[in-house]
Amino acid sequence: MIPILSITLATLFVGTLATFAAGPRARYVAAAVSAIFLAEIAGMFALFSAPALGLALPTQFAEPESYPWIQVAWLHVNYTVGIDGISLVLILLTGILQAVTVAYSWTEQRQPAAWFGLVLLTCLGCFGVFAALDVLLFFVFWEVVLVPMFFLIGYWGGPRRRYAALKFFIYTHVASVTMLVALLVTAFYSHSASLDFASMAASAQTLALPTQIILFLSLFFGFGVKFPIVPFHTWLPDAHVEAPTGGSVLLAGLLLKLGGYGLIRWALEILPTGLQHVAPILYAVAFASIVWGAGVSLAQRDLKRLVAYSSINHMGIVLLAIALYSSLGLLAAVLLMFAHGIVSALLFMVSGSVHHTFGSRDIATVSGITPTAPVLSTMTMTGALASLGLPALISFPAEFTALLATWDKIGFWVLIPLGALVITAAFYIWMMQRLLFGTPKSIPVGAHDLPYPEAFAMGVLVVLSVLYGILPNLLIHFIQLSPVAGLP
Amino acid sequence: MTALPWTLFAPELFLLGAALLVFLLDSLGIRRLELFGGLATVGISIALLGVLADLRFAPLAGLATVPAGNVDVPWSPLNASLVVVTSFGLIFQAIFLTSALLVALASLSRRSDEKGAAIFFGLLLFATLGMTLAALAADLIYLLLAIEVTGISTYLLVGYTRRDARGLEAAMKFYIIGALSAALSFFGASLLYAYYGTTNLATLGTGFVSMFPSPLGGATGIAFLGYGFLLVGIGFKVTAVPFHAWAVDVYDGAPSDVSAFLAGGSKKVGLFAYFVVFLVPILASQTTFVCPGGPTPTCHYLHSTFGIPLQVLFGLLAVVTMTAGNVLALMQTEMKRMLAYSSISQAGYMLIGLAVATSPAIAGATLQIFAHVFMKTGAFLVVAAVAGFGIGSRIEEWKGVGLRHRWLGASFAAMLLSLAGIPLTVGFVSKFVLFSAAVQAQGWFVWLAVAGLLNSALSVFYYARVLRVMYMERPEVGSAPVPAGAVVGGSDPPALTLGGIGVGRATAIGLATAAVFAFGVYPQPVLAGLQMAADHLVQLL
Amino acid sequence: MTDLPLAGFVAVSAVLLGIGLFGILTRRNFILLLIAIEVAMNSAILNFVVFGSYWNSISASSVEGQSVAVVLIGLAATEVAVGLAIVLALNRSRGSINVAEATTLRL
Amino acid sequence: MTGPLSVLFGWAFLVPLAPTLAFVVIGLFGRRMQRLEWGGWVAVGGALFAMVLGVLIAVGEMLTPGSYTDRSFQWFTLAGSGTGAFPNGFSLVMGTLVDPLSAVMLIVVTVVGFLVMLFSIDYMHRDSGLPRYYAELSLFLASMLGLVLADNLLQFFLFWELVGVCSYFLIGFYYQRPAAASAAKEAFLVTRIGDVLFLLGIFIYFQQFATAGPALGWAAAGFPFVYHSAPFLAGIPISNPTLFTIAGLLILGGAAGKSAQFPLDVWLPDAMEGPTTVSALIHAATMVAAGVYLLAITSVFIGFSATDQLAIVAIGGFTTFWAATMALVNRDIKRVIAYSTVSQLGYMVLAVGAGFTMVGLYHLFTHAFFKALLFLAAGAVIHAIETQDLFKMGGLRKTMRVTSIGFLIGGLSLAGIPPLAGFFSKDDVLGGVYLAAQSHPLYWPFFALAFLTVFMTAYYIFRAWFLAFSGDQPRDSTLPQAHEPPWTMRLPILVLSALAVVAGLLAFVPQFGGLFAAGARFPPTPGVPPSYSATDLLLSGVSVGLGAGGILTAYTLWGNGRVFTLDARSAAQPIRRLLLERYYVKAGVDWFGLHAVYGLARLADFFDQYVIDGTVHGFERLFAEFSLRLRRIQSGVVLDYAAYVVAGLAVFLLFFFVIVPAIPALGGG
Amino acid sequence: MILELLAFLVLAATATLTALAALLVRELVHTILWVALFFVALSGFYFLVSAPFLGVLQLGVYAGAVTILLLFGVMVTRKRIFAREAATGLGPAPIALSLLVLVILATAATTVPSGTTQLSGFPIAALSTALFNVYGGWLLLLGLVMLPALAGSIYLVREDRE
Repeated sequence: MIPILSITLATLFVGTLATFAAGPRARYVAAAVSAIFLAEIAGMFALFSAPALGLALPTQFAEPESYPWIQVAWLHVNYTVGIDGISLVLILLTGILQAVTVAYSWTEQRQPAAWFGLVLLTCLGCFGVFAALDVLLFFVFWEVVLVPMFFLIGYWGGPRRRYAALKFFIYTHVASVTMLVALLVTAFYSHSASLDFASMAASAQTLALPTQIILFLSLFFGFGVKFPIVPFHTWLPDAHVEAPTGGSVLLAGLLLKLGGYGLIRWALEILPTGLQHVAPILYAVAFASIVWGAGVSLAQRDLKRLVAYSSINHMGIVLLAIALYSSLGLLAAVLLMFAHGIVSALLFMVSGSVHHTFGSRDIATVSGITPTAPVLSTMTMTGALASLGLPALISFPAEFTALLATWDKIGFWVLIPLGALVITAAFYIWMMQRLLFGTPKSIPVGAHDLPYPEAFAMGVLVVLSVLYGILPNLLIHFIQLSPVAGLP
Repeated sequence: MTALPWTLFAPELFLLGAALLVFLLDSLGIRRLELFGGLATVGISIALLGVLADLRFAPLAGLATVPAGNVDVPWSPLNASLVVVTSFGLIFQAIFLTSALLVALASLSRRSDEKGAAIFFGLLLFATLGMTLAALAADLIYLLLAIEVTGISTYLLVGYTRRDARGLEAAMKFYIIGALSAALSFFGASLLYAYYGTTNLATLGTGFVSMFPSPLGGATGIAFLGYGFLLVGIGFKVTAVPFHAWAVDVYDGAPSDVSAFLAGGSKKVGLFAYFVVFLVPILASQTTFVCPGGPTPTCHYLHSTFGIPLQVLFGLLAVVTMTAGNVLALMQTEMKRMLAYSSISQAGYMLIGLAVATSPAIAGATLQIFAHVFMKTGAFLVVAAVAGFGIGSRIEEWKGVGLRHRWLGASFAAMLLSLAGIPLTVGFVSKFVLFSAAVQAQGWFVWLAVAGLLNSALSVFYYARVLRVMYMERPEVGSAPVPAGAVVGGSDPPALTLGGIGVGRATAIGLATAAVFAFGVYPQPVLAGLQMAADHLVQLL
Repeated sequence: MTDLPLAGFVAVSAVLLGIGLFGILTRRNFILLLIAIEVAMNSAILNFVVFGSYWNSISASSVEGQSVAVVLIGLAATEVAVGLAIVLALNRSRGSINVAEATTLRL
Repeated sequence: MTGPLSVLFGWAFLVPLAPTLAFVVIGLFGRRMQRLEWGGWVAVGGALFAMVLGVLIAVGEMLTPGSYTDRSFQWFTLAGSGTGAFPNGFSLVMGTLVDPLSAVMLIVVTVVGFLVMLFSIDYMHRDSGLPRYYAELSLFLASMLGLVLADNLLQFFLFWELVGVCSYFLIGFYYQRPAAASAAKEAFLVTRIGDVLFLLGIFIYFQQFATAGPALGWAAAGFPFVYHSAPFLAGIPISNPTLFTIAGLLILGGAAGKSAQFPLDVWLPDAMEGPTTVSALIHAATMVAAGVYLLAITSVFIGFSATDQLAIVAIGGFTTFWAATMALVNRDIKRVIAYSTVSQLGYMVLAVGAGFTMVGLYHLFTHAFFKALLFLAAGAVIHAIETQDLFKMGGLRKTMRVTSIGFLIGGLSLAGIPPLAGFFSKDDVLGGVYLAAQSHPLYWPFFALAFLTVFMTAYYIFRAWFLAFSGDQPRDSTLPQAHEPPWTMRLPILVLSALAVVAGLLAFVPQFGGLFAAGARFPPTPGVPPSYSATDLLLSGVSVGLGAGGILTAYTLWGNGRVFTLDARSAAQPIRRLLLERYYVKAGVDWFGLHAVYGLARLADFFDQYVIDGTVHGFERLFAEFSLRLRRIQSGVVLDYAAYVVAGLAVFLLFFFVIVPAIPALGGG
Repeated sequence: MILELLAFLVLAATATLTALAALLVRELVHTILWVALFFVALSGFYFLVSAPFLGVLQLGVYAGAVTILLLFGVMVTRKRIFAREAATGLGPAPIALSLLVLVILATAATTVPSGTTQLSGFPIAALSTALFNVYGGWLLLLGLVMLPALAGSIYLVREDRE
């Protein structure tokens, strides 16, 4: 048995340190680390696909690696890592986004070593979150993500970066803390043998129903802020708008997924009864997020802010899909998270490129950029269309499945997310009309189309969104190697 | 009454020897900072090694075999033994000595022309000695006196700069509140003595089988009063709110190295005192003792009624302390005062251990204390180091410090993140264990964990704000003098050189930073030791 | 051998402590503060002595209370000495021993 | 069943694949090809291949009547967990299905597609961004063919969306014109509303069939039910008829969006901002007909519900009339034709709703040719004189003879003059509705509206013809000299003219007519054209008379260069204004979009920033204020500090002496 | 019996009043006199409860040494008592607080049995044996308190040469 997860973690860790130390050549190190990471992910897929390993078990984790970490009489914490289909897909997303972020910011001039190091550290944290199967380990990685992102926003960000970085840090930290309390209560009240996932999941079923409900709601708040759910979402637009492009990409592409993943792994799987009893609350919150995210997006003039609010909308659908507690819903949720990771990353890159090519992201004043920057324009259109759920692009299978699952479970309530789809289309289409089309206005002298690194990064994402849009089975096959298959 | 082997006191003797040697050399007219500092460092190091050796080679699980008296007649009010060596106490000794060692190391880098080097290191050694002795206490008076040794030494230590009005003001405040607290403590001790007829810690507060009728009969009020006074008197040392107010001014006014010692070291002795004084009544209320053959005039069991009220009180004290500390720190503009408030709130977290009073919670609180040594001592040492570059204590003066001096900045960032409880630092692990223990105890203690965690989230605000200033803002032109030899040019602010810090200080800061990370990643050995000590303590009491 | 009302002594020490606290809270002259602290300290010593005698009358071997008193008298004296040293230093540095005026360190 | 050409059925996927390849090639190498003007020819080549293969397949289908052939592969599958709604999981497939319906559509789409592509070569040669044009047009063609050949509703929806987005891009081809960009947006969003309804309809069907799946012996639930399940339908117990009704209405919503039926018709006239070729292909012949096609393929379910049928009849009938009225007064040649398209689509919907699915499709078939012809002819005019305003034209008959004849044939066909194509199909529609109304009295008003529209149709199209082509010379003398278009443009006009003449008659060819007679697939609603009974002949006569009357009226008012102006004080003036303003629907939609929706969004944004985030800030300020106030206790006066200590002491003592005794839990009480 | 009680009452009154007077009189030198008297009164208590050694110690250390120390402090600082004393920012709160503590203490004192109790002293030899034997640790610590206090105080009050 190859401890591939630990190896990956180690290479990422060493790679991050090396990047920090590499000085001006950091980008090459970062690129190498990304390449190795992708190779290791390929290895994971290979191991996962190998039938000899008998890994097609629905609720078990492939190759859990476990070593004692903190062991005292009353507290058993292990270093336990393992992945199932859900984690695997999200790890793939991590690898992809790490690589494209490095590529996109290839020409970063300000403190490049720190920049690439922090980017890698963020991805390391995300990988850890997706791989960890122990409460403490999970929480450690969960918080580790926060710090580099704080610095990424705060140092490289926009004019209000300091405010946004602080807000992001504190807001999400408060949520994390709530989540940690809930997990600890779950573990200790159910007399779990250790803080390992398996042990927690087994023992949590013994808790009294009211306890389960309260705990689930606490966990939901904890993970929900990361989602983010309305009304705990206002950290997101500020963080996104002020973050540098690479930061936004990771923030939207990966950090929001942490919330979804956490909710699935550490709330849904541990307290399924709790979930089922509070599902209406979750639906309500999800509907609110969906409608609110779409509606507020419509009013935005700042491209980045628009994309940020649209994330709230999309993650609302993810939440809805998770809350359905059905096999189809969970599948849709994971697929949608992956899709949103790719598409929002693309759109944030677009915002970034629009910003530094045209000096502004205000879609009401920058207008008609297509003749100046046709490639950028194409990327924008692909991103927007993918995001509004156009078939043959990556979001469609996901959104379709999510809505189907919603219909299947709660009937005509599906009209709410369906109606929001129209609004989603409206704000993207309107954005395209104002930004890309129309008479060119306030186009600065010397504005040019995408430079190669940016075009490459976006191109990769476009190709991926087409590829997975046409062949979603590439993901679905793996996602089903998880608890997805075990739900009704 | 049993005589203890002198070898057990070897660490203390080394400290005393070093202190006396310092004063002796001083009076002989030899005034070399390196010499005094070296003596102090060596003395503390040897003491620390001795303590560690005791911990390692003496039976960790059951050290208290030495004072046989304690074991033979546990309920005797006339037990005369003053000293007991427990693994819990030894751990605290190690904690105190570590803080002292870091401060001594850092102080080696003080300007060598500075006056009063002898008095500084001498008093430092005495203060440390007092703390280590306190950690041996089996007797309330002994404990309070040992604390007084530390107290008197630190009052003078704060004011040792002598010409510095701020330092003297701090010393004055420290002294007045300290003397008041001492008076209250001793008054409380006198009431407990009145009630129990003994000052032995293992007996005080227990539902004891008295061979003699207490003059106060069932009037537990007097004993309650005694505990109330002791809570206040020791609370001063702990910097529990509302007995904290002096601390901020003193940490601010004192030289940073002294603040480091006060925050990192000397307040812990108060916590130790809290543990050994109050755990007895709390734990006693959880156990049932029945006189053989039922209550008789010569054997009547007074069930301890102090336990739950004390736990509630400690819980409230913990919540008030951590919240007030954090809220007060939110808008602070002075670095040292901010650290002082943070220190207060950290004390609040530690108090949770007392409120919960299970052996996991005690271990957790001790781990928090252990962590705090590195974080807070380290942080103040960095403040002192940065002051060496002419950058003062106002937070806004710290603009860009993190970028100008990467290593100092990284260390300080590590300390702050650790204080804020961000993972991979020892501060996180300690909070995790502590709050886990509170949750594990179930009941209303869970709310203590919730309060603690919410507070630690609140605290992120002011720690992150400092990080923001350090890393995300450029120094204003002219606000920070550029030291000679700094690299000026480009868009980056001038870098500060490592040489300006001094080897001793750099080593101390480096050690603290390394500890913050090392114990943050792998706390197992320490935690296991602490847990064993806590288990043992609980059994002992 | 004397028979005396224990409650009376307790009351006296309580009153003394009260006076001490009153002094500490209201006096601004450092020397008066020292005196007030001494008054408070002595109330504790009084308790120790009185109850030392009481417990001694119960068990002839109990000398604890008075031993404590001895030590505390020494301690209190030392504290006064240190306090006076600080008074003198403060007087020299600030030209005033009014503790309420020393408010450089605040907020 | 196998026929001479049925071996091709398995290769039907090549039909959409050819334009797809053209799209990829142009998309990747378009910029390099632009200089060599290859792009257009690649697209034409792709379309030609698609046409040849498509027509061959259609012919093959004619030769093996009633057959259907399905080739599919699994798109993605979900393993079942043994419980829940899909115990055996389900699989989603993609595939091609050749049957009479798709054969008809194949002919329409590939033929018109190819001709329009060819027409574009010269029509568009002055424009920039041609690679984009051909790429998008090829992609459109591919998607449309994918839709036509779809073997399940999911795939249908997938391509349905894709044609929508191609339409969006093509309408907005002149994206620098704000009107074009705006029209594109409008088209996308209005159809999107329909799409969303459609999607929900699909869900309902899917769920219902998944539930019934085991009864049908399906191992896994799936989407391939549209055709496959039809034979089984009789065996399915309709467990929830209301749900089926709702689903039918939702499908109608989707169709109404795509086929621009009232009230989702507002986008189609505005879509004329796109190039005329696009209007001809997408907004006349193919994509807008997809809604009708959708109704046709789902009519098998819709037929279960009389409510649905009535709704469809009502929508179709009313739209027919509604759109025609607006065409009466318009000055823009393309918009007149566009309104006519909406109106004619209404006829088709009407027919499908009345139960005559194949009649609707028949009208779709003929309409595609004569409407494309009208558009291309209009395009040739616009190309020549660079205006779309009818009132500036005139006398073009002399300079553009082929064009004028083409337009005339198209117009006659549209007006329903025998023996042109339009006559037969429209007649069948009217006859069918008449027949259906016998048993459904509620259909009568809509029949009446549709009948009345025949007159209006003839009037407005000939008003356009007379304005453009009759007279001596253009009314606006500044216009460039008109000329006959080059062969690439003439050829499609000629071919389409021929088709507009013969398409109706083709139905009398047995093999071809068999396509439309293959209604055996739809047991509840036989789609056979009505027989020509006496009533029918009377109906036909009246209808032709109405058409002729319309033409005559038009000649009287507009013939020979005459211009009819309405008296400014005439009572009809407000009506004219109402029609010109499109019943103020457009203004209403714009108001709704800008003020209601956007206004709400702005309000929500305000709320988001100042109330939700304001609360967050409030907390921040609260803490800050609290901190600043609390900080005052740190007065610097040591006596205060001592007072705190004593106060703390007092509190503790009070706790021990007052609170503890009072509370039993603390040991008191 | 009565005599002892009477002595107790007199001493109690003296101790209380002198303590108050010491804190309240305006002239610092007078304060020192009242303090001395206070210490004497306390030592009287110690004699009364049969702790003569402590009485003597009290006289020596407090009435003697500490008083002189205080006097010295007063002379060095040469400051009169400030015109208005009780005027910290907290107003009358301190007085109320100390009264409150006093009341609570007095309440607690009432729970002590009000009858007379036998209080007995013991030979000084026993005390010294205990002090240097059993409680040697305390004395040791006292020494450790005094040592840094001595060194530090001397350092603090010493003038800088230059």
